[in-house]
Amino acid sequence: MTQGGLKWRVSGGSGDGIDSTSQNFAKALMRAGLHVFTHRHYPSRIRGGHTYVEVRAQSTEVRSRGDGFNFLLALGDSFARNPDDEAYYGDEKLKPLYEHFDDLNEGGIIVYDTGVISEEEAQAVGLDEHAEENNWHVYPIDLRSIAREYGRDVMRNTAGVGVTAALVGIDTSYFEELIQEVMPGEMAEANIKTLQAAYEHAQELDQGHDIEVPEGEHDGEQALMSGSDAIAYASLDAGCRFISGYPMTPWTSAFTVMSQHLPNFGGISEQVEDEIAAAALALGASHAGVKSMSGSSGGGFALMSEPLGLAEMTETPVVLLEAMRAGPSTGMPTKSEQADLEFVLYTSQGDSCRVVFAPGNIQEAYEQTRQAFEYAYDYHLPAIIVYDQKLGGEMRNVPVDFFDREPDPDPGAVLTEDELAEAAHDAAGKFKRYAHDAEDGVNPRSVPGQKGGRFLATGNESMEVGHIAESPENRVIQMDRRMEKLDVIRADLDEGDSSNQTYHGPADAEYGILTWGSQQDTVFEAVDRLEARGSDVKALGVSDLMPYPEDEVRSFLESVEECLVVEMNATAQFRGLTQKELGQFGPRMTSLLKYDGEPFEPGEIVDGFEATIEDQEHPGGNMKIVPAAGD
Amino acid sequence: MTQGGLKWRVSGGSGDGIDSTSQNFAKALMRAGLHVFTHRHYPSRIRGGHTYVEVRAQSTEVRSRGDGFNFLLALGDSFARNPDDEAYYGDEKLKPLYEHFDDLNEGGIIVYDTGVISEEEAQAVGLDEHAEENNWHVYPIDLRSIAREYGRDVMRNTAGVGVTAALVGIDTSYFEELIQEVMPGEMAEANIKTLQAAYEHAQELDQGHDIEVPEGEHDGEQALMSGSDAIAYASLDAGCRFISGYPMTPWTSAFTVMSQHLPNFGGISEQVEDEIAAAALALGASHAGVKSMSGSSGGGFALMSEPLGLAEMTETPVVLLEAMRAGPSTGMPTKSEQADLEFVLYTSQGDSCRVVFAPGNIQEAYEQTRQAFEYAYDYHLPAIIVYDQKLGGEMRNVPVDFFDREPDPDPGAVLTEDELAEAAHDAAGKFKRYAHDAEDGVNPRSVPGQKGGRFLATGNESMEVGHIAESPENRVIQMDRRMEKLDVIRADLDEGDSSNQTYHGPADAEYGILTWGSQQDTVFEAVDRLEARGSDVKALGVSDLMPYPEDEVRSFLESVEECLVVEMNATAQFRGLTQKELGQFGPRMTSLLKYDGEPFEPGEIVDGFEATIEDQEHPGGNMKIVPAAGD
Amino acid sequence: MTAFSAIHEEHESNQEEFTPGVEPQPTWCPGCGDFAVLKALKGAMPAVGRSPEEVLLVTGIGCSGKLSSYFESYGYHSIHGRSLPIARAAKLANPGLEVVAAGGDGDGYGIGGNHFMHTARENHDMTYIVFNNEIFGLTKGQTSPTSPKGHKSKTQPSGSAKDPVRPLTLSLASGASYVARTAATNPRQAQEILVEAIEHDGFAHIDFLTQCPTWNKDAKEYVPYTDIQQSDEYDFDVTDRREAADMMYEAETKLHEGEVLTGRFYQDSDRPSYGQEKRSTGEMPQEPLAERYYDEDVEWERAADELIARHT
Amino acid sequence: MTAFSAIHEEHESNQEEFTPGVEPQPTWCPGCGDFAVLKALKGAMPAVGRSPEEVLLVTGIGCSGKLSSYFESYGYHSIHGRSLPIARAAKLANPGLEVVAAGGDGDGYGIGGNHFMHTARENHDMTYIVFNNEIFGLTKGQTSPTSPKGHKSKTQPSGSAKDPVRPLTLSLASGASYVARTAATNPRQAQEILVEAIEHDGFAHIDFLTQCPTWNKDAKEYVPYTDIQQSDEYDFDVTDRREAADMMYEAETKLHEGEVLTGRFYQDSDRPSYGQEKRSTGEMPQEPLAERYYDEDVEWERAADELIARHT
Ligand SMILES: Cc1ncc(C[n+]2csc(CCOP(=O)(O)OP(=O)(O)O)c2C)c(N)n1
Ligand SMILES: Cc1ncc(C[n+]2csc(CCOP(=O)(O)OP(=O)(O)O)c2C)c(N)n1
Ligand code: SF4
Ligand code: SF4
Ligand SMILES: [Mg+2]
Ligand SMILES: [Mg+2]
Repeated sequence: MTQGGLKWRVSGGSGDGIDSTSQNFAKALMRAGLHVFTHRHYPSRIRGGHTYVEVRAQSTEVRSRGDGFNFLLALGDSFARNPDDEAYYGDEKLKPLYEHFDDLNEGGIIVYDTGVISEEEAQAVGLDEHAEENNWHVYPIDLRSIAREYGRDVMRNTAGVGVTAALVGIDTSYFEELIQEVMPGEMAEANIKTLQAAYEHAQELDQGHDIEVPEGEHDGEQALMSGSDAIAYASLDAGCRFISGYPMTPWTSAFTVMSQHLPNFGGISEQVEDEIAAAALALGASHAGVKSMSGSSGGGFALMSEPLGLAEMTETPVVLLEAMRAGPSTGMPTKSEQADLEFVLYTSQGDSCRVVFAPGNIQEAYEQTRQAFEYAYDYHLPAIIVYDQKLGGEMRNVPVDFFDREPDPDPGAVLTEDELAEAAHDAAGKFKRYAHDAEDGVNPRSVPGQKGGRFLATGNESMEVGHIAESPENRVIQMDRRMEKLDVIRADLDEGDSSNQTYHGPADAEYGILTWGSQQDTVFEAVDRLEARGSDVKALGVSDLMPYPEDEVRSFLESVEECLVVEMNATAQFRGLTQKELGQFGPRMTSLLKYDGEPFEPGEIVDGFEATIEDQEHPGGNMKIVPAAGD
Repeated sequence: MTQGGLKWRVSGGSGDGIDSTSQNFAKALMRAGLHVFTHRHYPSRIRGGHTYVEVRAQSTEVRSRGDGFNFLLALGDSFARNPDDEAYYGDEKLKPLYEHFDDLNEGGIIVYDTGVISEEEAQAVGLDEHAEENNWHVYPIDLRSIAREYGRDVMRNTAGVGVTAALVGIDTSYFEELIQEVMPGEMAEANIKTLQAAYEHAQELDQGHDIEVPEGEHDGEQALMSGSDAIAYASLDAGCRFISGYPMTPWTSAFTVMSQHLPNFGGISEQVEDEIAAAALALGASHAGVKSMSGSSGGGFALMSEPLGLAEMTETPVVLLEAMRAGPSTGMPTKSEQADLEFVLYTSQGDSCRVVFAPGNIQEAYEQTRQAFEYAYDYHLPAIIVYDQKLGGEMRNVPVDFFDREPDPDPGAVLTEDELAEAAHDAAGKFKRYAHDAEDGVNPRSVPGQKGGRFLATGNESMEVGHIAESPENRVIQMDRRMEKLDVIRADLDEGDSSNQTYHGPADAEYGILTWGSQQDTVFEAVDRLEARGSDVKALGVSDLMPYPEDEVRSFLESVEECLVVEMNATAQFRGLTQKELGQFGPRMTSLLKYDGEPFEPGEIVDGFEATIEDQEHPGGNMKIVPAAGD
Repeated sequence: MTAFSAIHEEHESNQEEFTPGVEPQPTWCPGCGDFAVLKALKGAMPAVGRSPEEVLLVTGIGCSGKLSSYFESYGYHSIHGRSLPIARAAKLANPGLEVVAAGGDGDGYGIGGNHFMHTARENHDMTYIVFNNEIFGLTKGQTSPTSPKGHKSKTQPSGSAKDPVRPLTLSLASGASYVARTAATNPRQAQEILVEAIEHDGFAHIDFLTQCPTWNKDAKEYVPYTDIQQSDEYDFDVTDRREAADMMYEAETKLHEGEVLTGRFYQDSDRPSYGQEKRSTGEMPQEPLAERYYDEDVEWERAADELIARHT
Repeated sequence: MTAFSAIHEEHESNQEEFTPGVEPQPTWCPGCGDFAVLKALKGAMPAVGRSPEEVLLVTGIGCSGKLSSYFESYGYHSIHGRSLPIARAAKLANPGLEVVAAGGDGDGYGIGGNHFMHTARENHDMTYIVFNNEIFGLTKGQTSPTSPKGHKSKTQPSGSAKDPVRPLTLSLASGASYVARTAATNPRQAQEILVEAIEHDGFAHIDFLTQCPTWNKDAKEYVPYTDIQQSDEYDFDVTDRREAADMMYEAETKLHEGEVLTGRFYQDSDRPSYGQEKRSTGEMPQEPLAERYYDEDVEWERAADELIARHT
């Protein structure tokens, strides 16, 4: 068994069923007791484009997709067209094979479907030379014929799974079980036959590789979850019953999950004319008493800037999701990036008064989404979950009992009619919704339709009952009151048992790696490897972006000699935020940046650390290093 | 003569002609050889609301409106209605008198129109006590009767000017001249008669005050300009011939000036359906070869976020104005604030690639607007002028020859058809508009309609001719190329003869004050006063916000022991930016903030400096102090 | 038991209740048509039997947007052009509320035009009042989408080169199920129309002609109006889409020629409102969603129970 | 002398010229209706005598927005819903350009609906092609503003509760001066209509029915079409606004009943385009503004000369 477990990649045309195949593959391995992690590549086209999914499986927790992969199931693109038009994009049909040569590990396995890609074609794109050079084990198999014999052509992906099972030693019973669960009888039967035939075929082969799936066992039942699922489920559990949105990759995933299930949860989903409306509807529903959310990605979120500010000023609670993708503008819409940090923190005129969390993995996505609703509704401000294509789309196994939580029907800081009767009103009976002397800056609110709760919510600066006001004295009191909420939230976050910031590695390490959001677990895997190689290093994954966890990050930076800051953007935004918030430590931080649309691999971080902190040369690849400030 | 020269405030209903009266007053004093500065208070209502304008005049350069004022001409609000409804807002009619008691200096003068405000009413709001306490000189005069006698009721403002002239010693000829220039014969005559009658009436009075207008002389002819005028004229001189916009206070001022004059300058102005369209039109016109601009304030600018990012990605040159007002959301729409700094720097998804200047005064507004066009068109990116209600609206005298400049018809980095014939194309003749190997990151562009220039501009990441591309290698090259432009611009700015950053005070001072944008000259006035009192202090007014003037600010901060950072927002955004950019000096900086809608007065900065750097107590007023980071 | 006892409570309300007791003085200019809208709305609410605390008035930004400051009820003074999406969501969240949205011609037909179109299409059960003064009032007199061609303003010094929007025609084309025009100069009709609009189950759009004496002195809304229902000259079936369309086109054209035609232009009482549609497909709960948070008997669904199984 | 010599140059262009020589393969799915739009546009441009370098094709975001990638000309692939404001300004800046804007039904009638309405109202001289496949294609099959009521999708699992937009009716109500509908299944008509639209002096709107076999298999656009100009059943005057309105309403209603009516619905050749209007009020120069920057003889006006005097 090679060190990294199985890193299986299935590639084909985007109409070739890659998605369901890989998902079932991952689920089967999960049921077999392994930890799994998937990574999906999205081409920015609908169909016929070349795509792939990776499934990494090992007996211990998987933190990232790892470096490269060690098993390629190349289905070839059976939807490819215009074979003559190779000038620009090369031969689409063969891409699922040759485009993967760069990342396949030494000693890796290739299975390709000779029913689509002939052996001659494979030679022509240099398979032999590459295989020899890298000590690959290549198995050309006519998957299509197997599929055709026992079922239909399209089942060649099932045949590929059968071959995989035989080559790396997976019990096919898990696949068979799953096939029976998801397909109607006849189709299931044909698929199972195909699977078995392919399995047997491959067993006969002369196998020279040393890649094998390890044994594993889970403590309890596992669920295969994506970040988008976790965010949506957390919203439902948080008592959210209204969502409004407009589709946009990658936010669409969470929106779709919500839309599909909200009616069954007694709630309402609205797909509307644009993102300005989407955000505005969420405010309207929230104002009327329903826990509400909206969200978007990039350009769609940009359109929410103005309503976001309205939420801050009117103190209308709302949770917004921002699913980042590579920018600026339309950028690379199906690629990962973390370049919307400053945008999300500061967009909309005036001083920001919002809560922003960037979860570091799927469990954190669930936890922090619930927190977002709590803070939004307890403190009457917008709370934003900023994540990315990577976290939203990747799937991991999570213990089922992690989700065994109480739902939260609490509407937050709201008064009942009885309480309203006792509350402060002006001389004419208007409720002092925005009273100056609020505890912790928050006045519990009334909801339209309640007796005794009349007030005016306005985007203008206002007096206690909501009337527009421009007096400097009132202004300062109201601004200070609103801003105080962030201090209180910071204190509350700092006081909790557990921090949203996640630590990894020895507390007394000499060096540090700082990161935020979705890169966290990859950094942690890198730290383990660095430690294994003798480096004295620890890491901190930051999730709280506003209010910023000043004390925690300061302590971390104070505790290390030097620190590498890892993030996926070109201008070192999180490092900048840290410098802004702390006003120092610039000279102690070096940035390792990546902005080519692909998340870091742990090996890249290892290289980056060695190249900078350990002062070796440039790590190569598409990374950029920004040296310490003030040096 | 008191130290500060004349600080004359005229107050009345916003239908009482305050605006033209004060503008003529300022112009007359300017013509008389004085330096003048106006400040206008804008109530957020159309008519009948109480408002005022201040005119400060002295023999040396005026840098700010100063502290308080020393002459009140209270016309009373002749448009005030609902005198019974005093519960909430008090008596509108009398506000032009009593609302000014707080800020009128010791020994000041009050003239009020007994034709509107009776002496009893004035007593009732406490005029006598206040006058006694503050040693004011009060002149109740029936301006309305004078006006009625020689002209019409509404000329009571002219009567007020006549009285002022008599009381502080201004030659009425300047007023008469102006009246003749701006009004038709008969009306001019009546006004002049009113003016003279009032003048004579006041000469008769028993005058006990010691406020007098000083003598002054200008080197050359002066123009009374506002920041909005300067920005608009700079745009015209920069060769801008297209503007698109949607009204919004205070951006409307510059938009209106452009709209009124563009047709006569051979250009086009478009008022469109919203700000998204406004920004998009400016991109369209610019793409088609015309130097173009748009702009807005607060919420309108928020709507431009998405097109702004499109300009960055497609490298479409454009100049945008952002005229700040107090936020968040609608906030206090007619009040000043500097809280959109981070918003303007970072709004729109992805890493920012824009130029942002915040001019420090009217001349800088002209200079930097011209620079904005140069950089936008030479480097193909959006350039933003961020200013505020204060700078846009205040008027100062500027030497006429300051404007004697060459216009700039240069369309920037553009190729002619002859040059295009020589330029790089792909195999099929498509122009490599986005070639990888551009010098300084910029490829001179072609313009639709040119032969040999076909290309695709796209908000997606793209290849050299513009086709959409997702390859990581191409991505990194294109991102690096675009971002390089900012480095080149920074170098260019640093190399110029003069810096956009403005220094004031002794280079070797022990303490520093750092500020940005419109507060600059007020800070400079404060520095002069502090020096006069023996403090060892200098100041730096920063205009370049992106790319940030790292070297200059670092040197400045290195050269002082401690530094006060003065800005008009609640979260110390510029200080944060400085900490972000420099990664240090947090412990050396203390913030003095104000966010009540009113700009700093120089005296407040003096107090703030003493309270913090010189460690005395809290300065009082609506200011907030944020201590140094890391302390 | 309801947590919102103001809703549908037996209550004799009257006009005074809708006047803020301690009020900011309206800052509208003397003679402004906006006063008439306020008055008509204050009159209409008691007529339909609603009390201040069951009304949610959502306004945009403009002189018109200040309506929510001078009308006593729950209010939401939002941002320019966005009153409709806020209002319609509040109605979905709590259908018991009487939801009224209001704003100017710039707010509603300019920057907010797309929401107008889509809210009408969806036929949300609410009332939408557009203060049509053919000008941007609050920002001091720029050309608006309803300003007539040739209209001069600071930003259009040579006169607008644009044909104005046809708000009634557009409303009908978009799908509004009640369309009327009234005028500030016609207070009785205004109040009657508001009553009908509020009672209408669906999207009711009122183009309310309001004069702006400060910035738009020449506007034709000053001239006397004709009530098309009263006049013998106009005979059409207000429930017939085609006849309504013709009547609208005529009224829009005549407005700029100096003839002000007001009244009901279209009414479709059969078309189900959006709420009804959504409840019928099961996409919306039968009970007001907002009540759920106050109802201790509700069993809150859990992702763990309903959804996790599909991931195992 | 012109700096833009491609414009109005004598030139025999042909379809191949509009096909990128080294092209990205269209990434549209097999059988997608978008191919038909591309083909029709490639056919129409030579027919109107335009060459690639005098055409500016501005597209939105969607499968449809990729049109500018596969059509050889100057192109601007902008952002979702904003092709119209970009395109119309380019036309104002250089009226010699042949400006075409294009995008999807979501792009044009959904998020971009307000620009559609206002660009039509202003009657900019340009062609606007909406790929109407009644679905959001690029984002993988959500309900669009033209999806029929009851249409099921991932975000509308119980079927859309909304009446679809009526694009033709809306176009007419807004002020478009040329309105047509064609279909991908009708290539000859499509090209003819595109030629007419391009030649029309004013805002020409084409609702182009395009099938999306990937996400909208059941859409009615698959059925055979009827050309209303060819059919004896439909007899109406395309220059008469009322008759056109009726014809549009019928076509929109029948579409979802399975009858596809295509052809010219409205044409007003007399209404001046926005450029003409603006030039006539002196708000726009007679010569193309873009030329100014390349003309050495232009005297550039200076603020110092024209404007400073009023400040002294
Ligand atoms: C996004 C945005 N753009 C512009 C403005 C500035 N603004 C406020 S009101 C208004 C237009 C007012 O006209 P209208 O909607 O007709 O209302 P009226 O004042 O005439 O009642 C504008 C442009 C704004 N508040 N927000
Ligand atoms: C502001 C914004 N919101 C959302 C998106 C995501 N998006 C891209 S295309 C599209 C809709 C596609 O539908 P349509 O316009 O009908 O075009 P089609 O793909 O069907 O041709 C959406 C929602 C975006 N790019 N920008
Ligand atoms: S400006 Fe016009 S619309 Fe606004 S309050 Fe005054 S009169 Fe009314
Ligand atoms: S998804 Fe539909 S519209 Fe998009 S390319 Fe495929 S078939 Fe065409
Ligand atoms: Mg208006
Ligand atoms: Mg579509």
